[in-house]
Amino acid sequence: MIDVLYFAWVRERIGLPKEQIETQAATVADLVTELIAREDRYAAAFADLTALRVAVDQELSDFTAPLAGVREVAFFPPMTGG
Amino acid sequence: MIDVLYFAWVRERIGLPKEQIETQAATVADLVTELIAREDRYAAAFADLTALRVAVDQELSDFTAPLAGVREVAFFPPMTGG
Amino acid sequence: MVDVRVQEAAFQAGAELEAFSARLQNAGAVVTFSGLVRDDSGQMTEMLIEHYPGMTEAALTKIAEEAEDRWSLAGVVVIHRHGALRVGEQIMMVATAARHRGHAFEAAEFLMDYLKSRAPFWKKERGAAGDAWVAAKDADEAALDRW
Amino acid sequence: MVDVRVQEAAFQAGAELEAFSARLQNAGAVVTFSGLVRDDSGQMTEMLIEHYPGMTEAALTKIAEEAEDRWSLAGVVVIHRHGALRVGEQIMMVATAARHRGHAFEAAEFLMDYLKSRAPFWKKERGAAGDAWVAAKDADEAALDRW
Repeated sequence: MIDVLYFAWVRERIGLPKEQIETQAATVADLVTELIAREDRYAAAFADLTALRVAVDQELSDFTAPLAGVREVAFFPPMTGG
Repeated sequence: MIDVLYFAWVRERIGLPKEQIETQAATVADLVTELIAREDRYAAAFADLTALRVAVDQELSDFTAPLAGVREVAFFPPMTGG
Repeated sequence: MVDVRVQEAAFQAGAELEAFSARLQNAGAVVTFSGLVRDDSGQMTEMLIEHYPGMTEAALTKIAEEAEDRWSLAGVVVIHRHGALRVGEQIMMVATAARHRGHAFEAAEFLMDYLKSRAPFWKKERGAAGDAWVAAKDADEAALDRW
Repeated sequence: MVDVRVQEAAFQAGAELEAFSARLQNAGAVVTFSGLVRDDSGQMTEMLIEHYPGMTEAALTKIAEEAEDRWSLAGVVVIHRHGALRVGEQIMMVATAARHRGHAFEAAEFLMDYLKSRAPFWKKERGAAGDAWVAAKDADEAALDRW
């Protein structure tokens, strides 16, 4: 079980901020493929991966990151703080 | 008559902050030559002109500046504000 | 001294600057940056700032500690708000203190460049014409290259 | 808006930052630099700042107006004290406001570089071992080259 978090317009498109997902995905990219296959709202959110950033266990990472031992994955657009 | 002002260690070496000087000097450099000829304290203050800066009528200038029409000349070391 | 705060509450940059300066030991140079909510369209009613609790604090602390080491800072403050803000309100500030001005300036610019692109905040403008997420600027990402 | 003050009286950088920010119209970025009296030798009892009345105000105003034009600033403040100051006291500050942070940072650094080498102030350290004029640094003069 992995906690998957969504922020900003990714959260809005998917319709929730957080969910627990049972997955055997080996990498973040594999998890995204699983999610896209689930429902249109995921397909809409993950339509352009170049517009997305990913954090693995609260550290900025990328779609090739392995998921073994990971507790939390977050998807969001590029940050706009400051 | 020109007002001549001295600041920082130039003021201390010459022993006064300001004086009025009757001069026919054509340039700042000529004025300095006249002052050096007057007394040792001027010679001490103007011993190394590369260590001095000059302002003519309250604008940074240099030793070649003409004195025609000038009301105020100031001599001081490089500035150290801030 | 690294002081990182992520908060919904308003703060006063001036009061923070005074408190920071008073805590310093023999640092001659203090630089602050403060960001205010700006309304470019003339239509904004409020700005909503979303963040990633937990990761935000960790990311800001990491950036602040890196700046402290790299420029031998006497102190660093980073404060960033989340939630709903009105035009003209303080969004965030950074303050840096060093012996010499060059270090304080560089560290503050470094903090801002990293904060803009590496700290998990997202801004949304709410206005008469609807809501819109603020898009990231390529220039903000490119600004990291100089460090 | 250019606000230049040369004064003997103490001031609070924090209060100045608050007042400056409150006066701004839609400027997103505010940068301040404040300089505090630093005691490098551990021997200083006070710092004496001499200036050239009349020329000082004119030189600071000219530098501030040049910065305002060049970086399209929404506002500039320059405050510089003269007279006797103790360790830890505020010597001076500059504040700049612009729409974008790069302009506010650059303008503040420009102001500091010019103020250090072109505004007629001289600092003397008074200490247990006697008095000593602070020597100008080649680095401060060289810093002007980048503008």
